Amino acid sequence: MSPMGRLRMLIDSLSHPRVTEKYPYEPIPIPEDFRGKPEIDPEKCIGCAACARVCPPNAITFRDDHEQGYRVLQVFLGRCIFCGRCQDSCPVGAIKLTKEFELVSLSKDDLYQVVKLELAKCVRCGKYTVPYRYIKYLMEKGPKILKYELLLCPECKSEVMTLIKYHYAQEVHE
Amino acid sequence: MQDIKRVIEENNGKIVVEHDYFLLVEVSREHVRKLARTLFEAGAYYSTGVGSDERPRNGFFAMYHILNHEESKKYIVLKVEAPEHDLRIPSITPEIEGANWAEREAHDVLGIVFEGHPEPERLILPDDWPEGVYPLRKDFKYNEKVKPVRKEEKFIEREDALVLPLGPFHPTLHEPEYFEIYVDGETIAGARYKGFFIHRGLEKLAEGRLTIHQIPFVAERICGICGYTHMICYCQAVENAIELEVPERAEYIRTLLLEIERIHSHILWFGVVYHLLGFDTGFMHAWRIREKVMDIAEMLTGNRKTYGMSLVGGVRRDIDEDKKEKTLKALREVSQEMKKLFNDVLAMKEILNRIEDVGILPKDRARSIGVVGPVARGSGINTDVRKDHPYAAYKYLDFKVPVYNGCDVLSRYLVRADEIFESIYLIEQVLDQMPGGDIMVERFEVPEFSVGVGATEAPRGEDVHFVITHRGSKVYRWRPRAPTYNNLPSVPVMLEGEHLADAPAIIGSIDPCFSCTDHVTIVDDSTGKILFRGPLEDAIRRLKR
Amino acid sequence: MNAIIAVIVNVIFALLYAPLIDGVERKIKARVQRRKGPPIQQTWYDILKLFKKEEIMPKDATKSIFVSAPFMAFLSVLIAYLFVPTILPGALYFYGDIIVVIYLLAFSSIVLFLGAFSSGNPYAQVGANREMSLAVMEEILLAFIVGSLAVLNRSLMLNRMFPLEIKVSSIILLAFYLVVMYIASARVPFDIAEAEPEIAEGPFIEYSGKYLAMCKYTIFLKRILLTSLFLNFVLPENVLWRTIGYVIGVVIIPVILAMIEAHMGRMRIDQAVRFMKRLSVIGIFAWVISLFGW
Amino acid sequence: MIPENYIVTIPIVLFIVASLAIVLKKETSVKVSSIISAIGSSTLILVSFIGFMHDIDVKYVIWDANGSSILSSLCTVHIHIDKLSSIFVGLTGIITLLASVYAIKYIEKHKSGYYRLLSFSYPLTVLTMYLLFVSWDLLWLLIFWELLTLFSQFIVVFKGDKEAISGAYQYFTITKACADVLVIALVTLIIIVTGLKTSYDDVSLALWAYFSGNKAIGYLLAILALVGFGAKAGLAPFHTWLPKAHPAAPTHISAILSGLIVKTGVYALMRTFLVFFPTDATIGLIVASFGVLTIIVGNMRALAQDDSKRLLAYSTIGQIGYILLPMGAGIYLMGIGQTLLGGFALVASLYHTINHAFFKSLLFLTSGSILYATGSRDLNIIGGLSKQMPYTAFAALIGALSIAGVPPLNGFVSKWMIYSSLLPSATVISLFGIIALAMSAVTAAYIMKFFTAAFLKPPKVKLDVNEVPGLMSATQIIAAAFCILLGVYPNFIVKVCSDALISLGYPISYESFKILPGVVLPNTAAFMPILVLMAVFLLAPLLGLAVGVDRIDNTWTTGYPRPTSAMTSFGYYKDLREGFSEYYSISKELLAFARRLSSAILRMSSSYEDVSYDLNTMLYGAAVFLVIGIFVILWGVIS
Repeated sequence: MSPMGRLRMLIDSLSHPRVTEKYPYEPIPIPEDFRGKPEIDPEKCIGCAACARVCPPNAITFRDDHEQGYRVLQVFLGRCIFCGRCQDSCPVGAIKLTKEFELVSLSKDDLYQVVKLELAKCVRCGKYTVPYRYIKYLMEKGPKILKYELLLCPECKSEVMTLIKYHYAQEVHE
Repeated sequence: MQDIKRVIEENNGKIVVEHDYFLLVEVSREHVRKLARTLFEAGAYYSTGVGSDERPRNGFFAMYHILNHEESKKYIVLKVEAPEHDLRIPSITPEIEGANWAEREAHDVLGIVFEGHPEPERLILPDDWPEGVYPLRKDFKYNEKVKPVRKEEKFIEREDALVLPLGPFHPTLHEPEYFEIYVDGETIAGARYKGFFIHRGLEKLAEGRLTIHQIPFVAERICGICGYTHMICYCQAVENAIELEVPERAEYIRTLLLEIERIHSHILWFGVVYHLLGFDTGFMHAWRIREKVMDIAEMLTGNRKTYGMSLVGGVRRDIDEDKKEKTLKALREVSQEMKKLFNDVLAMKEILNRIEDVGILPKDRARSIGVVGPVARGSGINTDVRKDHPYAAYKYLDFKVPVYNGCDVLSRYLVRADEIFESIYLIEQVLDQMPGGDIMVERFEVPEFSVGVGATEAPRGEDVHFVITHRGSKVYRWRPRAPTYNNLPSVPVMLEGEHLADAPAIIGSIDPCFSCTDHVTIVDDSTGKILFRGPLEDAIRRLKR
Repeated sequence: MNAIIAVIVNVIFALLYAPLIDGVERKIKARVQRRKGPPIQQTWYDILKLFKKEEIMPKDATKSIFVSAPFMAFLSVLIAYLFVPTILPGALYFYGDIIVVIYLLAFSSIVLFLGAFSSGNPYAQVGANREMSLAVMEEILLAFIVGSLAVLNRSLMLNRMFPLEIKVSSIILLAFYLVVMYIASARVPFDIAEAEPEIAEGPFIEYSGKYLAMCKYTIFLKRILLTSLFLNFVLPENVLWRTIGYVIGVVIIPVILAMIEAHMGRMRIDQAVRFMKRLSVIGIFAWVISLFGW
Repeated sequence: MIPENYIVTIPIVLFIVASLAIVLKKETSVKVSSIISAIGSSTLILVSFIGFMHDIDVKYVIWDANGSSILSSLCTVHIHIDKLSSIFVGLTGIITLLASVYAIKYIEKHKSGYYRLLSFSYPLTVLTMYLLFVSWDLLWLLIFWELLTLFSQFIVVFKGDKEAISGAYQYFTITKACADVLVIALVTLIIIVTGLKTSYDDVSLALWAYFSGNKAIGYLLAILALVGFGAKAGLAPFHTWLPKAHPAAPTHISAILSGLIVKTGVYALMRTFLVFFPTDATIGLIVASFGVLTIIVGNMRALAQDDSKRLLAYSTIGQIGYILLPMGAGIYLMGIGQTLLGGFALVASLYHTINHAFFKSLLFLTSGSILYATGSRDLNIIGGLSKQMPYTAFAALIGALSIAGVPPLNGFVSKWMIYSSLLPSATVISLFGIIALAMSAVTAAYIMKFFTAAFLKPPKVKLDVNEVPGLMSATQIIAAAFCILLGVYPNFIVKVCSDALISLGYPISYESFKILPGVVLPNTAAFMPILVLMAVFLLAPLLGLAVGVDRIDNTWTTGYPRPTSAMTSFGYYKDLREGFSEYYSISKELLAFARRLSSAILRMSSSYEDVSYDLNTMLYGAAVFLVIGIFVILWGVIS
C-alpha cells in the first residue's frame, strides 16, 4: 500500500480548481458547428419534402390535405436524431440546425413544428397537386422544361404527355 | 494468399467473388464442416455467421460463415445454401466453438436447422416468442405483430452452490444483461449467460424501410459509445460491395474520428473499471480527462457522441486548420494527464492485486471462441483489423499493436492503456499528413445482390458488417456484428473458479457493450409498442403496481 | 446526576453530528475528485427523505427479525454511547465497560447479519457473510487493543484509560487503534460487505425507507463512536482543553480519513482477512510491550 | 418432614423404577421411563435446594468392615452434598427434567431404535450422574464414573445405525479405555499418597501436605487428572470422540450429553483442582493453556460444520474451553496472589458452567425440533423454518444470542466476567483472555451460521413442516426463559457460585465483588442489564412493528424474477476460514496424528472389549450389578 501515488494524486487535485460547471445557472460554451434543434423557416420553405424523404428516423413527415388544399410539413423533435441530413438536402436552406439543445418540455405539443403550405390546383382537372411555392421554385431554378407541365397533377401530366406524344407521333407520321 | 485459395479449392470450395478484402466461397452442405475445420487449422478464426433468406432470388436459404484469416489479410465468406423444403445445414460448432451463437441466431431468426449443434437452444428471441415464427424471413413484415406465448421458465437450482442472479438491473452492469452465477462461498463454481434483452430490430428495419443513406445513422445508434465505428463499418461494407473508391481526405477524417472515439471509449472503460474496483476517485479523474476528448469530438463533428459524419462514399464535414490546432493541444493534455493517472494507479497495490491473475482466458481457448480486440490481445493473440485488413487511412500510417501475454484482467488493462497513447500518436500523424481534395463521392450506382464485408477495429475489437445490396438504393440483408458478440462467450470461461468480488471486474474487462450485441433481434418499433413480455417487462410491471 | 446530563448531551450530539460529518466527508471526497459535491446537509436530507419513503418487505422475509434488526443495530450502537463520552466528559463508567462497548458493536453486526439473512435475498446472504467475516477479524484486532490497554492500565474501566499515559506502548496501541478504527468504520477498502458494484449494498439490499435510514444511521454513529473513543484516549483531562480538542478532532479525523478513503480501491474479502490477520501480529507485539510496561 | 437420609434416596428409587419401564413395549417404555424420570429430576432439584442450604452428609454402611481403609471405603457409601455438588445436582435436575419432558413427544418420531435400551439406560444415566455428583469418596466416584460411561454409551447407540454405533464405540473407547486408565492410575497414586484413605476430606488433606514436598509428582498427578477427567469433558487434544458421539444420540440425550455429562468432567476437575490440589500457579497455567487450546479448537472447527448437531457438539468443546480457561486462570491468579481477580475468574467459570448447561441444551433441543419436523440435520438442506416454527425459532434465537454473548443474556454475563478477570491481570493470562475475547467473535459467527442456516435462509427444497408439539416447544421456551433470567438477574447466580467457592475455603466473598466498581449487579453498577434488555429487545421490535411495512413484494433478485436461492452451509465464512487455512492444515495434521494414536488405542481396547463382553452380556451384567448394589445401599440405610 504505497502512499506515494495517492499523495501525488491528492496534492494534484487540491492544487487544481474544481471542474464542476455551474451550468443551469450559467450558460455553457457551445462549439460553432453544434448540431442542435432543427428549425424550419416557414417563410422560406417551399414544401418539396426532400427533408422528409432523407430523414432516417421519420422525424419529418408530410401530409397532403386534398380536401382543403394544404400540405402540412411536420418536424417532431421527439424523434429527431440531429443528424442534419434535412439541412443538407434542403434546396432553399429553409431548415437549419440551431445551437439550441435545451429541449425539455412538459408538453409534447411543444416538440412539433408545423409548416402549412397551400397547394396548387391542377389546371386541367382541378385536383390539388403540389405547393405553390414549390412550383414557383421549380419555375425559377428548375430545369428548362415545359413550364405548364408543372401546373398539372401527375395523372393529368401523364395523360397530357401521352396525348402530346400521340400528336407528335402523328405529326411525324404525317 | 495462393495457399489459402488452394486450401479452399482442395476442400471443394468454389471461389465466387475475389475482392481485395474478402473471398466469397460457395460450398456444398457436405463439405462445409471439413472446409471450416481446415480453415480454422490454417489460422482463420470464426468472425461471424449470417443467415439470409434468399428465396425471392433463387428459392434458397443461405448461411454465410465469415472467417477472418489474418495471414492472407482476407475475410473468407463461406456460403452454404439450403432449399426451403430441407432447411438442414451441418453445424460447424463442433469444429469451431465460436460458431455457436451465430448458428443459434440464424436458427432463431430464419429457422435454419443446424445439425449436430451441441446446444440447440434459443438464443436471441425472447422466451415468449412463438415457435415457428421466423422474423427475418422475407415473408415476415417489418411491422407485423405476434402474439406472445406464455412459457414456464425452468430455473436451475444447484445443491452445492448459491445461485446469484446478476442482472438485468445490477449496479455492475450498465446495461440489462443476465448472468446466473453459481457461488460456493464466494468462489464462482460456474456461470451461465442469458442476454439479448434489448431488442431493437435494426436489421429488419433497415431491410424493410430504410435506404442505403439512412442506414449509417441507424448503424451509429447501435452502440452508445462506439457508434461511429459501426457507421464506418457499414459504409465500408457497402463501398466494398459496390466497389466504390473513397477520396483520400475522407479516409483521413474517418481515421481521425475513429481514433478519437477509441480514446474516449478506453478512458471511459478505465473509469468504469476503477469504479468497479471501488476506486471512485480514479473513476472521476478518468472521466474528467475524457471530457476533453468529448469536447474535441463536439468541436469537430457538432456532437459529443453521435458524430453523424459519414455516408457511403465519404464524410460530410471538413476539418480546418484551427480545429487541427485545438485538437492537438487538447490531446497533448489528455496524454499527459492519462500518463500521470496510470502511473499513480499502478502504484496502488490493492488495485493491482484485484486485477492481476484474475479472469484467466488461455490463448488457445481465446482463439477457438474467437475473441477479438483487447481481450484477444491481452491473451497474447496479435490481431488488429487495422493491421490485418487495413482500411481508411491506416494503410498509410505507422502504429504498433500492443500485445500482452498475461491472459488476465491486468493484460487487458495494459493493452487498453497502451492503445490510448498509440491512438494519440495516430491522430498526430493524421493531422500532419492529411491531403487535400474532395471529401465525398456523390454519385454512384448500386447494383443488385452484391455482397460486401466491412470491418473496423472498434475500441472493443473487430466489428464486422455484412451487406447484400438491393435495387432502389436499399439493402437486402444487413448484419452488423459487434465485438462484444464474440467476446461475451468467453466470460463464463473467465469467471470459473474466480472470486465473486472479481466478477464485476472480469465482466467489465471485456468492456461489454450489450446493446451492440443485442440489437439484432426483431421488434416492431414503428408503432412504439414493445411486443415482448419477457422477464424484463414482468419486472417493470411489478414495479409499477 | 452530572454524568446523566453529560450522557444525554453526548447522545444528542452524536445523533445530530454523525450524519452531518458524513456530509462533510462527501464534500471533501468531491473536492479531491475535483468536483463540487453536494451540500454538507445532504446526508441529513437523505435520511429525512428515506423516512418519508414507503417500506417494502420481500415476501420471503421473516418479518419480526427483518423489521427489528435495523432498530436493534441502531439502539445497540446508541447504547454504546452511554459509556463513551463525546463532547462532554462524563459517561456511565463501570468496571469492564470497554468489553460492553465492544460487544455492543459486535451485536450491531450480528443483528444486521440476522436482518440480512431474514430477507432471503442471495445478495444479502453474501453481504452478510462478508460482514460477519469482517466483524470476526475486527473483534480479533480489538481484542488485542483491549487486552493491551487493560494490561497497561491494570483496569478495564474506560475512564481510567482517558487519557492514556504517553508511553511507547500506548503510542503503538493508538496507531494500531487508528487502523482498526478505519477498518471497523466500513470505509474503502474495507467496505466489502456493502460493496455497491459487486453485491449491490449487500446486507441492506432489501431494506428501504426508515429501515434503510436506520441501517445507514447505524454506520454513521459507529464511525463517530470509534472516533470519540480515540479522541478520549489522547485528549487531556482539563475540561476546556478537552472540549476544544474534541471539537477540532472530531472534524479533522473524519476529514483525513475521507481523504484516505478517496484514494483507495476495494479489497477482496480474502485479501482483507489476510491483511487483518497480518495486522494481528502487531497486536501481539503491542501486548508484549505493554506487559513490560514501556 | 422427611429426614434428609430419605430425601437423598428418593431420586434413586424413582430412577430405578423408571428403568423398570424396560418391560413395556417400544415407545411406551420410553415414554413411561421419561415421565418417571421427570419426576425423579424434580426431586433432584429439591435435593439440590436442601443441599445448598446446608450440607447433607449421609453414610450408608453396607457392612461394617473394620479392616483396611480401602475395604471400608468400599463398604460405605458416603453421600455428602456440599454447595458445589448441589449446584451440579440442581443443574442435573433442571436439564434432565426438560429433556425428559421433551423426550415424551420427541421419541414418537423415531421409527426404529433400541427403545428398551433407551428406556432402561436413560434413568440410570441420570441416576449415576447424580450419584457421581454427590458421592464423597474417590473410589465410588470412580465406580459411578465408569457406570455413567457405560449407560450413556448405551443411549448413544439407541438408533442402532452405523453412525450411532461408531459414535458410541468411539465415545466408549476413548473416554473409558483411554482416559479411565489414567483415572485409575491417578486414583491409585492418590491412594498411595494419601495412605489408602479415599474420602474427599482425607484426600485433600493428604494431597496438600504431600504436594509441598513432592512438586514434581504433584504436577504429574495434576496433568494425569486433567487429561483423565478432561477427556470426558472434551478437552482439546482428547475431544475427537465428542463430535461423533453427541450428534449420534437422540436429541434430548444430546442435550444431556452436551449440557451435563461433559459437566461431570468439569465437576471432577473442579473437585480435583479446587479442593484436592493446593492453588498452585503452575497447575493453573497448565489448565488455562489447555482451556485456551480447547477454545480455539472447538470454535474453529465449529465454524466449518455442515451438520447442525455436529456444529453444536464442536461448540460444546469450545464452551468447555471457556469454562476451563477461567478455572485455570483463577487458580493461577490465586496462586500468584491476585485473589480478587482470581476469585472473580473462578466464579466466572462456575457461572459459565451453569449458563452453558442451559443454552447448549436449549440449542440441542431446538436442533432436535428441526430434526423432528424436517427429518434432517443437514444445514445445507433445511432453511427458512422461522416461519413454520416460530416458537422454536424464538427459543433458538435466544439460545444463539446468549451463546454469542450478546448483552444482556446469560452468556454475556459470564463471558464478561471472564474477560474482566483475565484481561487486566498483566500476566500471560491476559493473552489467554485476549484469545478468548477474539474467539468469542468466532462463537458468534458459527452460532449465527447455525441459526440463519436453519431458520432464516431460504430452503434448498421446499419444506412442508409444522411447529413441534406444545410439550416440546414449552421445554424450549422454558430453557430460553432461563437464559434470559440468568442474564438479566445475575446476582443470584453470582451469589450462589461465590457461596459455593467460599464453602470450598476460597477467600472470596460475595461482598468483595462490590470492591470492584460495578460488577454487573444492578445494585452496584451503573450498567443495568435490564435497561439494555428493555431498549434493545423490546424497543427495537416495537419500533420495527410500529414502522411496519407498506408493501410486500418479491425478493429483489436484480430484476430477474427467479426464486431466491440459499447459501450452502459450507459457503459460510469460506474466506474467513481460508484466511486461517494455516490453522486448519495444522489441525488436520494433528488430527491425523491423533487418529493414528487413537486407532492404536482402539485396536488395543477393542481386543480387550471383544474378550470381555459383547453388548448384551455387558448390559445384563451391569444391570444385575447395579441392582444388587442399590439394594445393598438401601439395606444399609434401613439397618
